[in-house]
Amino acid sequence: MSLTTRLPGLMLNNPVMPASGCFGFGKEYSPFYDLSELGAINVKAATGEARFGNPTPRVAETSSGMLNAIGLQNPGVEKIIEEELPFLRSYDTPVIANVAGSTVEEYVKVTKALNRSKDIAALELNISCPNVKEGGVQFGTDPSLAKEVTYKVKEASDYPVYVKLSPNVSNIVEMAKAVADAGADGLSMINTLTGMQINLKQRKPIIANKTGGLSGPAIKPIAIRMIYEVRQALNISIIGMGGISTAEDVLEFLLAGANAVAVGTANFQNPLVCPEIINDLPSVLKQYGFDSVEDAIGKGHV
Amino acid sequence: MSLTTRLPGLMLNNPVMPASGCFGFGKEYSPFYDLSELGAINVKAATGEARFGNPTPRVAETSSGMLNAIGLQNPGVEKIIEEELPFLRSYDTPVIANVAGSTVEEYVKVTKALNRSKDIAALELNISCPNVKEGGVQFGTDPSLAKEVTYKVKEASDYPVYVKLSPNVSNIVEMAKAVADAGADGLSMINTLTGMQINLKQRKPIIANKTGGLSGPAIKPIAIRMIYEVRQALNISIIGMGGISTAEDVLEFLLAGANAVAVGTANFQNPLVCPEIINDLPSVLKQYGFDSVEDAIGKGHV
Amino acid sequence: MITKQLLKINSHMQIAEDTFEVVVQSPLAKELKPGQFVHIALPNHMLRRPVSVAGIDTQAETFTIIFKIFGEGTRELSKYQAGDTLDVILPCGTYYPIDQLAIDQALIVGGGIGVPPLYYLAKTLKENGVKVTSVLGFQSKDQIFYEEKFQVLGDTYIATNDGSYGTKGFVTDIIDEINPTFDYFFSCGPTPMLKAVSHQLAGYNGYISLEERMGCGVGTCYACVVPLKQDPKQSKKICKDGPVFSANEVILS
Amino acid sequence: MITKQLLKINSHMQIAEDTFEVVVQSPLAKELKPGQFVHIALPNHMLRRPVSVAGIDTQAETFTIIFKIFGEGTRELSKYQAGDTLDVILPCGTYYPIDQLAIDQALIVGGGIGVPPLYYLAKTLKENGVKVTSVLGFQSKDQIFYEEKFQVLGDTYIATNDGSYGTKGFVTDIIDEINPTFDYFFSCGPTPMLKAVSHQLAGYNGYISLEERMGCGVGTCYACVVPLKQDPKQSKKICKDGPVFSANEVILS
Ligand SMILES: Cc1cc2nc3c(=O)[nH]c(=O)nc-3n(C[C@H](O)[C@H](O)[C@H](O)COP(=O)(O)OP(=O)(O)OC[C@H]3O[C@@H](n4cnc5c(N)ncnc54)[C@H](O)[C@@H]3O)c2cc1C
Ligand SMILES: Cc1cc2nc3c(=O)[nH]c(=O)nc-3n(C[C@H](O)[C@H](O)[C@H](O)COP(=O)(O)OP(=O)(O)OC[C@H]3O[C@@H](n4cnc5c(N)ncnc54)[C@H](O)[C@@H]3O)c2cc1C
Ligand SMILES: Cc1cc2nc3c(=O)[nH]c(=O)nc-3n(C[C@H](O)[C@H](O)[C@H](O)COP(=O)(O)O)c2cc1C
Ligand SMILES: Cc1cc2nc3c(=O)[nH]c(=O)nc-3n(C[C@H](O)[C@H](O)[C@H](O)COP(=O)(O)O)c2cc1C
Ligand code: FES
Ligand code: FES
Repeated sequence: MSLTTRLPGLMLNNPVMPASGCFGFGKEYSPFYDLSELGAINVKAATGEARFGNPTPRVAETSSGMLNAIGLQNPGVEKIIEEELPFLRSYDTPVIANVAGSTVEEYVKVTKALNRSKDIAALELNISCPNVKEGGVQFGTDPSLAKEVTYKVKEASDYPVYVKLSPNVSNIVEMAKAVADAGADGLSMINTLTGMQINLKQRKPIIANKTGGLSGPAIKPIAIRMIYEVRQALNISIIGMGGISTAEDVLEFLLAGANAVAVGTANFQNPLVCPEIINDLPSVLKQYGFDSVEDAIGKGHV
Repeated sequence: MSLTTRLPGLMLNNPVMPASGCFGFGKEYSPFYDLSELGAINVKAATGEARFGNPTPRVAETSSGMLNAIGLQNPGVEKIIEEELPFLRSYDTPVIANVAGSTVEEYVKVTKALNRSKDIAALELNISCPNVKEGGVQFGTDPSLAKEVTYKVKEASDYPVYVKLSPNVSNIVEMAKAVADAGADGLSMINTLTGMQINLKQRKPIIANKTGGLSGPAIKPIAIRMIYEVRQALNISIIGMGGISTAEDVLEFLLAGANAVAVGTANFQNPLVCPEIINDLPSVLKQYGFDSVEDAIGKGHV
Repeated sequence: MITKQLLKINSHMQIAEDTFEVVVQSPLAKELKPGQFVHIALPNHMLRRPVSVAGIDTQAETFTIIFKIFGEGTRELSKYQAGDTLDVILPCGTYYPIDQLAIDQALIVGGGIGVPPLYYLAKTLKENGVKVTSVLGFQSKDQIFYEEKFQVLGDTYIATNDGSYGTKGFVTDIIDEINPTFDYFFSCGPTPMLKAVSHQLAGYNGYISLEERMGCGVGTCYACVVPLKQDPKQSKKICKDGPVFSANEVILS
Repeated sequence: MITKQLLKINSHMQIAEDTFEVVVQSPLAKELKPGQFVHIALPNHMLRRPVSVAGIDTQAETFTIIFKIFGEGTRELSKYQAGDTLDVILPCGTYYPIDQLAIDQALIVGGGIGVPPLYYLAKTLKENGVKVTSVLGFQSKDQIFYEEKFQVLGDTYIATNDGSYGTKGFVTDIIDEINPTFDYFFSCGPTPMLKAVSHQLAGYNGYISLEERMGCGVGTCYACVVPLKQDPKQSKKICKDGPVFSANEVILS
């Protein structure tokens, strides 16, 4: 059973990769299994300079989900290129770098820096982080800003660019079209939905940043719907994510139109979730009558 | 311990009411308990003429939630006034009628009809139903349309008007402001988020309408966030809803800024959920140091 | 009157492949009529699962349900044991109106998990002196249950899709073959079967029992509607106006 | 090496109000050092719960945890029984670096659910020939556990917030009173206590163990950071670089 899936600039042995921000730069999960088993690895967001992120608490648990407001903490793109990415060289797995910023200039700066690295295979343009005051999500909710930043990043990059969309919009197709028009090679969807939990004892939001991004199985129906809608409207490669924790979930995303998938929150519950899903995938595909991963892509459309 | 809560045109014995569409017109739950125990009752949406709704299946189960695409099935506002509302007269509970439509004219027609009824205490203007092709949700995602329909309905109504907002927007505060400007007496928030589930065997969306509205505990963090944001920006009464199933949940909504709450999906799991919550509420308020319901409203803001 | 109860499971056993028979203790058991269902809550599931009543024991105050593992919820239900507690809404829905019918001979046509309510019906008919002929369809031999119990009530014919037992094919093949005489037929099973049976027996009086995904199960949410033949713009609720309908009342899809 | 295991619970018992001691079988038990924690998955909860190791038995290949019911997850954990299986990531985090320290006398300062890891630490110190003085704070008499076990290891003083046992007040009141001599102090407990203790013992060498809400528990998600005194723009991860820190390394808030 072939698990291979082809996306612009990426030829993946299987469609399953950890999602950005949920896997660091790979090191911490490397004792648990051989990272070469992964289809790809989405590493943590990089910004132009080091960012300390938001105050703690940064996470909360919700029904079938979690909130996070890490605030893009990272050592800055140069340190990431020097100190983090080389570790992943020893694995036979494409690395997708996640590009974040507050301004178009910062996005371009990060892109240019990453463009010099030989340790990555693609960029994921994160215009959807809801947890930082400046930048991030406003690029992801305004089609013209999204278009502009995509265009500029595309211009600065020799690597394929996947634009990561925010679900906090009325019209996801409009956003997808805007970035596709600007030359995006593919889409990553979805990032988290903005949410909040209030601590009854302390009478204030649990997350110090007040709001955080909702992820996990709770949001899966929203992810599936958005991917389905975009796939109906556009012919563009999609890396799907949002609440995946089983091989059946992966198949649901493939049917909705994803060409590959990313697993985020589920890694925290089960560090072995990615290899377990990859292991289960052939029998699940077979059970539902598919010959290969590529055979299933988009087949949920009627 | 006082559970009373005052909202424009509504003086409720307690803040808990069933949510529109999850309680029919009350009759079916009346064998389970005395409906007079409820703070209020939000009845099912009324449209100008009878609507058959969407094809079945109309519901699906998700992680900590459900999808529905009923499609506003109802016998039309006149029949509702004649045949459904009189049943609730015998209970000592204010009835909030839910007004839906495809056009501003239809909203106004329904409002005018309801204005003649003596069996209701307030209107809930539903501009957020994601499950009908025409009308409904586009009014709930476009501030100027929302403003217009609110203004016209307000003009036609002697009852207080609560506008039910859709969470499928980038900027909930903008929507809230638009309808507040147009004279809304209060807000109901939130309606469902648009989602989808795909049946792996049948290779198509489970819900015949393809997409459905996501409700239940899965969406609670989104509801809390939106209510909190609106409460920060505006001084307007809010009926909060989205995933409530316990008295602790009710307190969380009060802290976020809701003046009263509605319970939807949880009724399906436990038909006694509303009276059970009402019963638990005094001890939960006490446990967290509150003297009354009104004492807790908005106290989660820092 | 409809109510929600926490009920003890008296026995829980597997009776065929993926198929379980559960006996539940309830003071309301005697109020459950053939065709009615109970609506079962499962921990960590938003929606209840509707399951038909397959029999009652008035003396012991118990009722029986039979279910097959279909998805997550029924899989969870299969792990329950005697002594565990079930959260149940009951009685739900309408029943076969046999007390209002003049019946001498009844034809029972069931498929798969449509068979359980028909057992309760057939037993009640037999107790009322009605001659019962049962035609039951299953996917395969391993999935057959209650054959002997039906045989005690009258002539019983079995079809399996794969031919591993009885007639290879569908219940309609058996009906063609045996050409039974009856006043009323009663059918429950997958919609394609109900359609075929209704079509085949179009000239006869009959009742069918429908399935649909449910929200509330009590008639408030309009999840489970079925359009009416008389006027397809009108509908009835399967959970409340059904699950039992006169065979030519509703449009099957 | 860090790994995920399904482990059997050997015993599970209540030892104080809302407080439970659980002994877990694991071949890795002997690798767990004082200060380290295990990260426990709970069905139907997205996030694991971090709980400190309160002791190990090398022979029996078991480790002990002690937890108090705080919210939903610990309430669920309190319902487990001997024989049940726990899904655990272990070993997690750093440990008190006692092998690298020259200690003759140690002061142990623990509060509430900060006490369990300190018992394991105190026991190990004692085994290494260190004189141990323990000052433990609890909310009230009913919540006290392991007092006798600490007494076996050295002088032990108890404070309760409500004065229902021992000194009324805080651990810092006892430290003021007894004015202990020690080379190093080791503290674990609620952050306000850690702040007070670090302040009071500012002139001494010491190690503290921190708590924070965690996502991954293994160092990937940056949920659990604590800023460094040296440069508040720098931080360390409590799950990986901690939970044990030198007392003057981090900024408590
Ligand atoms: C009136 C009525 C009586 C029934 N009687 C029986 C019976 O006696 N024995 C038996 O084995 N089954 C019976 N069923 C079918 C049974 O309800 C489904 O098999 C069961 O709900 C599947 O749940 P699941 O969690 O295993 O499947 P999942 O697919 O995981 O369930 C997901 C959701 O879909 C719903 N769903 C899926 N299939 C059906 C279905 N066929 N009908 C209704 N809802 C469905 C579930 O209730 C749940 O809400 C009856 C259904 C109805 C409507
Ligand atoms: C390194 C470390 C060691 C610990 N050792 C112990 C121990 O030995 N014994 C013990 O009783 N407790 C210990 N705790 C605290 C314990 O983790 C929390 O009491 C527990 O997570 C609360 O979970 P809950 O589901 O009961 O609470 P809920 O409030 O329902 O939990 C909701 C979320 O908040 C998190 N959370 C809530 N309080 C805390 C907290 N104080 N620290 C970290 N996360 C929290 C939960 O893990 C969960 O993700 C330790 C914490 C850490 C970080
Ligand atoms: C703790 C945490 C940190 C995240 N950080 C990032 C990030 O740095 N960049 C990014 O594009 N997405 C980030 N995300 C979003 C995920 O990559 C993913 O889009 C989202 O969580 C939905 O997938 P899931 O439900 O499988 O977690 C983060 C998510 C979590 C939970
Ligand atoms: C089956 C169903 C039908 C609904 N019908 C309506 C409706 O007619 N009008 C309306 O304003 N909201 C309707 N809603 C939305 C609910 O009133 C409520 O806003 C939403 O479900 C969130 O609350 P919950 O999570 O408690 O269910 C419906 C929800 C469900 C689940
Ligand atoms: S399931 Fe709600 S009306 Fe039938
Ligand atoms: S909990 Fe993820 S880095 Fe510490």
